[in-house]
Amino acid sequence: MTEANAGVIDHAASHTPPRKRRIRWGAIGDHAVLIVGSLFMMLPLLMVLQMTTVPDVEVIKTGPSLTIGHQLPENFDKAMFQASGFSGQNTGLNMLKNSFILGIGFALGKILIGMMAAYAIVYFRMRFATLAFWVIFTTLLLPLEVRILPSYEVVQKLGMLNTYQGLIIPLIASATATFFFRQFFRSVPEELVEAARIDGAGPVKFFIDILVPLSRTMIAAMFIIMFVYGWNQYLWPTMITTEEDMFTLVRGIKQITQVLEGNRIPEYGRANLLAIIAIIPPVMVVIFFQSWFVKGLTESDK
Amino acid sequence: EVEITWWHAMGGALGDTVNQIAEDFNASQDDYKITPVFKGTYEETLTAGIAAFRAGEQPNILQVFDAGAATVIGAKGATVPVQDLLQDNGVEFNIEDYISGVRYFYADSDGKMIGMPFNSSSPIMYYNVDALEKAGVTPPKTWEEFQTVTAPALKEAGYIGLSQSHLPWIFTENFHSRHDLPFATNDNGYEGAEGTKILVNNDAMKAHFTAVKDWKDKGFFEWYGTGWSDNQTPFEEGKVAIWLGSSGSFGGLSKKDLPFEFSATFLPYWESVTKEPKQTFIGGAALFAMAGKSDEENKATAAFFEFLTKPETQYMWHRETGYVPITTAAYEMAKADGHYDRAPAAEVGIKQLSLPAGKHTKGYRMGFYVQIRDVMNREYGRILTGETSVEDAFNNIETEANALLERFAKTQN
Amino acid sequence: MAQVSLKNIRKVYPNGAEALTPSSFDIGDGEFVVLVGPSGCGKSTLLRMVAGLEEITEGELTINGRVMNDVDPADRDIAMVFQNYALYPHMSVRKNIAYGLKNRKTPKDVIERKVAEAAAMLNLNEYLDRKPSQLSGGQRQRVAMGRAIVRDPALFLFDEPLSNLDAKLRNQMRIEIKALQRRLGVTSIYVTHDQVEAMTMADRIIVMNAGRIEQIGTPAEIYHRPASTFVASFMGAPPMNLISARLDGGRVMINGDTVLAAAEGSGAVTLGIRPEDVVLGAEGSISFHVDIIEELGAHRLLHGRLADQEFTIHVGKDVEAAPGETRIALKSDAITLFHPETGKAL
Amino acid sequence: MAQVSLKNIRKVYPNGAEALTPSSFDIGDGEFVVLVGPSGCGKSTLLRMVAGLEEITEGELTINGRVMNDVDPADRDIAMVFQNYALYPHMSVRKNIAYGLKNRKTPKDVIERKVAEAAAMLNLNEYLDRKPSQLSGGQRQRVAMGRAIVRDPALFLFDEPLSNLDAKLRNQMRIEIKALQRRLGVTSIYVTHDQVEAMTMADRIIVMNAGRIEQIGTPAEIYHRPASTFVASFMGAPPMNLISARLDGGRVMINGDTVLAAAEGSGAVTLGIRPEDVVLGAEGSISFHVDIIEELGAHRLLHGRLADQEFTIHVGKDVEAAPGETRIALKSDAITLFHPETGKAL
Amino acid sequence: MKRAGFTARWLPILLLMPQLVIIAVFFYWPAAHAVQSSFFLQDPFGFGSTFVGLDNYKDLAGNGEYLSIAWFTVIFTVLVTFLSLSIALLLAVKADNVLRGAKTYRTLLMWVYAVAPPVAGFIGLIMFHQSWGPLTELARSIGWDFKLGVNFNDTATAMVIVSVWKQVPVNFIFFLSGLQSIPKSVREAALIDNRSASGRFWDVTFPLLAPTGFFLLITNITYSLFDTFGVIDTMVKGEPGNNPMTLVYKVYVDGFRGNDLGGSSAQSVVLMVLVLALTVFQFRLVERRIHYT
Ligand SMILES: Nc1ncnc2c1ncn2[C@@H]1O[C@H](COP(=O)(O)OP(=O)(O)OP(=O)(O)O)[C@@H](O)[C@H]1O
Ligand SMILES: Nc1ncnc2c1ncn2[C@@H]1O[C@H](COP(=O)(O)OP(=O)(O)OP(=O)(O)O)[C@@H](O)[C@H]1O
Ligand SMILES: O=P(O)(O)OC[C@H](O)CO
Ligand SMILES: [Mg+2]
Ligand SMILES: [Mg+2]
Repeated sequence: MTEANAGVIDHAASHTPPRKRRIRWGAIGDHAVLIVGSLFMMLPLLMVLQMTTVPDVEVIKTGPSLTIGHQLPENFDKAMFQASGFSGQNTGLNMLKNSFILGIGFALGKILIGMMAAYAIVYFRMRFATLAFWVIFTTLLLPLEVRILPSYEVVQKLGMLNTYQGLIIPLIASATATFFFRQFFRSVPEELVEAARIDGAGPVKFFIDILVPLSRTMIAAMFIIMFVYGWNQYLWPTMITTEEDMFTLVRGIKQITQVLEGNRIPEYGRANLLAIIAIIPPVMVVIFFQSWFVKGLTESDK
Repeated sequence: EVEITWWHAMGGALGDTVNQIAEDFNASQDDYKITPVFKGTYEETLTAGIAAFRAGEQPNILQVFDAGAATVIGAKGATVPVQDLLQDNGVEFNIEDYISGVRYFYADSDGKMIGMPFNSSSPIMYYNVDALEKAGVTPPKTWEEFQTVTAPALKEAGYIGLSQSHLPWIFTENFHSRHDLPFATNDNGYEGAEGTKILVNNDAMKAHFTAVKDWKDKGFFEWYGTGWSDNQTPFEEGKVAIWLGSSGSFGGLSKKDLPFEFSATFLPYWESVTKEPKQTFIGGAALFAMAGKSDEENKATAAFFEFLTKPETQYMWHRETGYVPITTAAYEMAKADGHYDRAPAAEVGIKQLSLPAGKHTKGYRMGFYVQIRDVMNREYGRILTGETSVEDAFNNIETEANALLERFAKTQN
Repeated sequence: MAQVSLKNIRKVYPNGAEALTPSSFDIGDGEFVVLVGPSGCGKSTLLRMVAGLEEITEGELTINGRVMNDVDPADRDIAMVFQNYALYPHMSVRKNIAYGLKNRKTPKDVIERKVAEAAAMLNLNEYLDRKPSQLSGGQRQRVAMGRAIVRDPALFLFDEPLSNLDAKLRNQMRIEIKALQRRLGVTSIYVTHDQVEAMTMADRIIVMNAGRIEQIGTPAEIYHRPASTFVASFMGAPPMNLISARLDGGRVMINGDTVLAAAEGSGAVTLGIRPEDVVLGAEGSISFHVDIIEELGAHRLLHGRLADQEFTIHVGKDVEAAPGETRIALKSDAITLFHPETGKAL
Repeated sequence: MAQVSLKNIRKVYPNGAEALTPSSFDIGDGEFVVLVGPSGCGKSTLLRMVAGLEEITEGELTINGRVMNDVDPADRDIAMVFQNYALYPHMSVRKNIAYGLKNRKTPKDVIERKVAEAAAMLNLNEYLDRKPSQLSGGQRQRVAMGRAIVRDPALFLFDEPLSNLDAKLRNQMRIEIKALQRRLGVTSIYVTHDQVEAMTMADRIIVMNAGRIEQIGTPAEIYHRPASTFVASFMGAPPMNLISARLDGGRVMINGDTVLAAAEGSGAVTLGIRPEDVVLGAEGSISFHVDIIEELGAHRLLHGRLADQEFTIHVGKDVEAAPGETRIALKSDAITLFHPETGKAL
Repeated sequence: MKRAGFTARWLPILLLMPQLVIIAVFFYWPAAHAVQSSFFLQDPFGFGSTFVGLDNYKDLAGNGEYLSIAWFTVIFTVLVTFLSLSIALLLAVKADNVLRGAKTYRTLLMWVYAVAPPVAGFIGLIMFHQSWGPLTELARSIGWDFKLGVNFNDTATAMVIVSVWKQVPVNFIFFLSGLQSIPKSVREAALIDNRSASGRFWDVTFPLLAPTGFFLLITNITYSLFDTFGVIDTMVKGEPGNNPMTLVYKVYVDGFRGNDLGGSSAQSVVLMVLVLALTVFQFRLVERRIHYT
């Protein structure tokens, strides 16, 4: 470890007329670690990006290289506008749309339902509070994967195969958002609800006027986490959508990478580009909301 | 217009051809419309079909591969036997129209055809003509020849002699048929799931894998992983001189513009095991008409099957992909068209399937066979990486496979 | 305006803790009552029961003669100022102040007028569009006040509204709140544990201790005639000196020196005297040892020992004093005697 | 023990804000220096530079003659008490106190002994195994003190250590800290914005304002001879009254009334007088209107207006007073005159 | 529960309804179904089934392969959790130190958060490609003949690296927020008390990150157990063979690929019980955890 305040001192040093300029090895070390870390994270993505610019034939021979080719527009066209299936409906564009519907629908649904439940648990005196608590929070860490077959049958029985509801709602059936909101609500000062009650606000008014606006950063953080989670779903959409116009990007990519196993020149360019396209919207969400995100997380821990 | 769907596992160039067939069918008449959907690997397609069937959302046609035959045929009521389907809808059906190798693999124990053979393949030996020339050898007919003549020469010439793409299919199932060895009790499982035991733990198999491991150690053979293309790629790259793959890969290989000339011939056999090598099992998959559909739709399915078995369709499919033509008529058409004069290797698959049949070459029928293949793959991987001995591996395969067969038998009540 | 009356009000929390033993008192119209007492003595509990935020276990609460036990807080016509203000952090000052009115469906123009009046009164005009986070502590405090006064409630409740402020601001706000309450004439209950606030603001003070009411009285009564040693030591900074003495034959003696000539009874007794009621001078009858002198500008505190017990004297800044032995006298009319065990005034 | 010397120390923050203009002063061995000034005037900045937590932009800091500008905080032999205690929340009280010693490789038994001593001195014995979160504010404060004193440092630094406490505890801690420093004789720098603390604890007070040092002096000097109206109004509660006056022919006049007879110069002038230096009585030469009377037990404050300017008078509790017109006199030897524009004492 | 909670009777029930209904329908119902199936052997198509009691569980307990997959899962989980937490912590500490460029680093380090596990696996296949994968070449350059899909350990290594790569950003973000919420003055106090930077880190910063760390520990364990599914599925290219796999992947392999519903249901139930224990553990600790303020 280097000095915890190296950055502070380093920063101030730039304004000091050099008395004895001390080389801040600590700060240099910090930057070195961060640069290596950033490379570790970013290089693979950059390589994938590079591979979308060169012809597939070249990729299968050499893999990623330093050449930047001219294949990008063509690959983009293929990825976005050409369907890989017979129906002609699973174009990148259409999959992008489905991914957005899944990501946003899931995030919003989860936030809404989670907030309501957490509100009931934290702010009401209830007879079956403990029971409700455990019924809900037992589901906290259990992902869909371990009960996916019976879930599929339930969705089918409800006639929700190949529908957005069928895609989204079963994924909502866990308590992560509820858990986060519960933690957050518990940290909201007690006096606010009291002040609001004296100000004549009932439970609904308090929720809408006070609690929801107060949870803004938390909602933003949740939105990011849930959007990314929903967007990145793979197994469930693969099961539940059998019609090509319902495919999401991640599921579509899997289908294209599977083709790599097939009998012709693997479509690396298209697959890689779709992979990049699949990354961009969630990254945008993360970067756009990042300050709120970090704030939401920090504050929720108070 | 009646719409029907068809779930298949044909990716890449194969998928394009499937789509072509569908388009042709849709264009050929106005009463029916078929939509093919690519569902992933053979295993995934089968699972998707089963799950959908349980949900009542099954497609009209499901492509099921050889290893899934027991599952789908065992579930009476899941499918409409194609023979019935065709006959009920007034399509003429004569099993003798089909080439001998494909007739009974997807039939029940009475010989009624349940699944419609569609993409029938056979494991064949592809070779790099340039490499063999360079090494001054001809394609080996027997494994003895391979290990004493071909491989050392190829190694000398800077090649790895051999790779293959599906250990259970090529080095196990077809090993049994080629050498006419019993693969399972109960007539290779055809007589019913109850009491069927796998017979893979035999001396010929063990000797074979002992040899393969030995080849690998000597640099005559290489194994690049369980994935199909893992082992195909080095052949395409010219590193490996001989590759055992599916006749269905022929189309893809031809389209790839490889930097060397390639050809194909029969799968080698051990002279020490048999002097009279037999035909191989058909590989690939068949199309099943799923039950629970309206008569109208079944009619459409029958019409499609009829279209599919037309010599023209079969020949086109055969030409584009390398899968064998399933009817004699189509085979004749290909011959007449001079297809084999242009590409002699394209005929290898069908010729191999037309070799003399033996007592045990009709096919095999084992439940939970996908898992049994997984067990084989796992144990073979361990043999080849030196993690286990051939003896232990086969003991394991036998035990686990038999346990699975027993479990499967219990599901069939 | 309201009269508030508590009859044998008792509070037991669900966990069984008795936060308030049955207590009764009445508050007159427009009166400013201050609840004081150490931390945990039940002040907030009592206040919150009046507000309706806490269930009343036993007893009867009436406001203007109407029994309120089961009435919703929103319907009690009260306004409350919280210790940490409890401003709505996401609303502007204007919205914070208006929120209670809005919920009562007050017409828009009335709300606007009232908010403007309150803002003018509290000097908040320039801040109306800021968020609470952009205000200093004193300004937040004033917003909290504003929120309460726009409502024209019958009753103001304050729960330690100044305890988060620094000393200077606290002094200033104290004066402002009191002036405001005078002006509006609203009955008020004010909780604090700061005796200066209690002394300066209250019409009457209620001193609480461990869930009981120790004394109710005007600030002067509480200060000069504490009902118990608890009250004596709790009120005043520095607090009243409490010294063990003996009552013997009508005289109160400390260490053999007579400090008071006319008193009844006999035996051990606790003598209480405020630091400012001690006279320093050679003619004093008692000897006192000065340890530390605290210079407070306007006056000084001499901390030391009298008959081996801690003792503090308050002297003017002109009085000469130095550490060491000296003599003092106690103003006899300022002496209070307490029972040595129960601590009750005799 | 240490002598601390600052020579033209200046601080510019990276964002360009000059938090401290070049300032110099020396602190003697064992001296207790208090830094006071309003929020944001640079007190913490100065202290943190001495501690080594903030880089010194210009100038030289020496401790016992050794230049310290680039020495690591841990090597300066200082101990610091932070405003918010900065206790290690995950360590027990014992570990908190011992942590600094442990890192200096003090033998185990010595650590134990020192912790025990400090705990005894600070009345923390029963709490040694608690976590800070289980302590009340005053107890936490004492732990922070304990952490500092066990170290036997050459220099104590205190950054508003009492500002989070309530008034009562603050009074008590004030006395304890001062007594402790006396006992240990450690040189100390103490930051506060509370003038009572400054007055009672300091050997010398440094009054700062907006990054500058306004005055350095003993509490009495600062209180009685403020160098500027800023100091005059900042120190003392209530602060010195500041009234516009005229200086004319050797007389200082307010509204035509002569308040001081002997002064040089002429023209507008600001007159400063402390509330306790005003005498109330019919014989007074100036008329004064009392608005509010604050009853503080030991004394009273009369707030009102003199020549239409705010004015406060401090009177004993026995002095009769009522709102309304009255007359006052200013003690002439207690009057300070300031330049009406620069605010500097004349 | 808040001290002054509302007392309305129907509203809370109404508020809870959507969550409860969804959970009941899409969680408890399927979960109960899984439990039930685990006592049967069922024909894949649903035509026949035999009640076999606890046989499915007994088969698991006696199955050496299953146990070694369980063992691998443990090792995999420990490695992924440990590595992704420690790398993220290191980066967060460094990012918290530097002032210049902090935001750039933060942004760069966040990107991969948005990568879906199967896509991460796909990128892993590229990086570890047998003939030209950059990481394969790197390994070869140090004399390690890396063989993805052939050598069990190499494949496991690649899976761990990809899973860690995918998970570091989330941990990084949480750790950074955790660090930023440690009071500055506490760190400064340590600066005066301890001259060793590493000493300060381990004595003060690290323990204060414990609540964040604990939360992340649980999240990472569940990530390693379940969310790496996509990574593994992609990296084994649909062929389990002799490749490493985790328990949840085994559920998939047996239930999906192999259509052994009874057996895979029993495995699901085992996993559910495991995770349930983890949930209870989390609540007991989180609820009891010291609030450091
Ligand atoms: N919700 C509760 N459940 C159980 N006991 C409680 C509850 N709230 C308060 N108490 C207890 O009731 C007693 C009185 O608490 P109360 O809050 O009224 O004290 P207070 O006089 O306002 O103190 P402070 O000056 O610290 O605010 C205390 O002993 C407290 O621990
Ligand atoms: N890190 C910083 N960067 C820029 N400006 C700063 C920084 N820290 C403090 N300042 C500014 O320097 C000035 C002096 O701040 P300092 O903290 O020393 O005030 P202070 O006298 O301690 O005030 P307080 O009584 O409120 O603690 C203020 O104007 C403040 O805004
Ligand atoms: O690649 P295919 O289609 O020839 O099939 C090979 C095997 O039969 C699959 O089980
Ligand atoms: Mg209270
Ligand atoms: Mg400060």
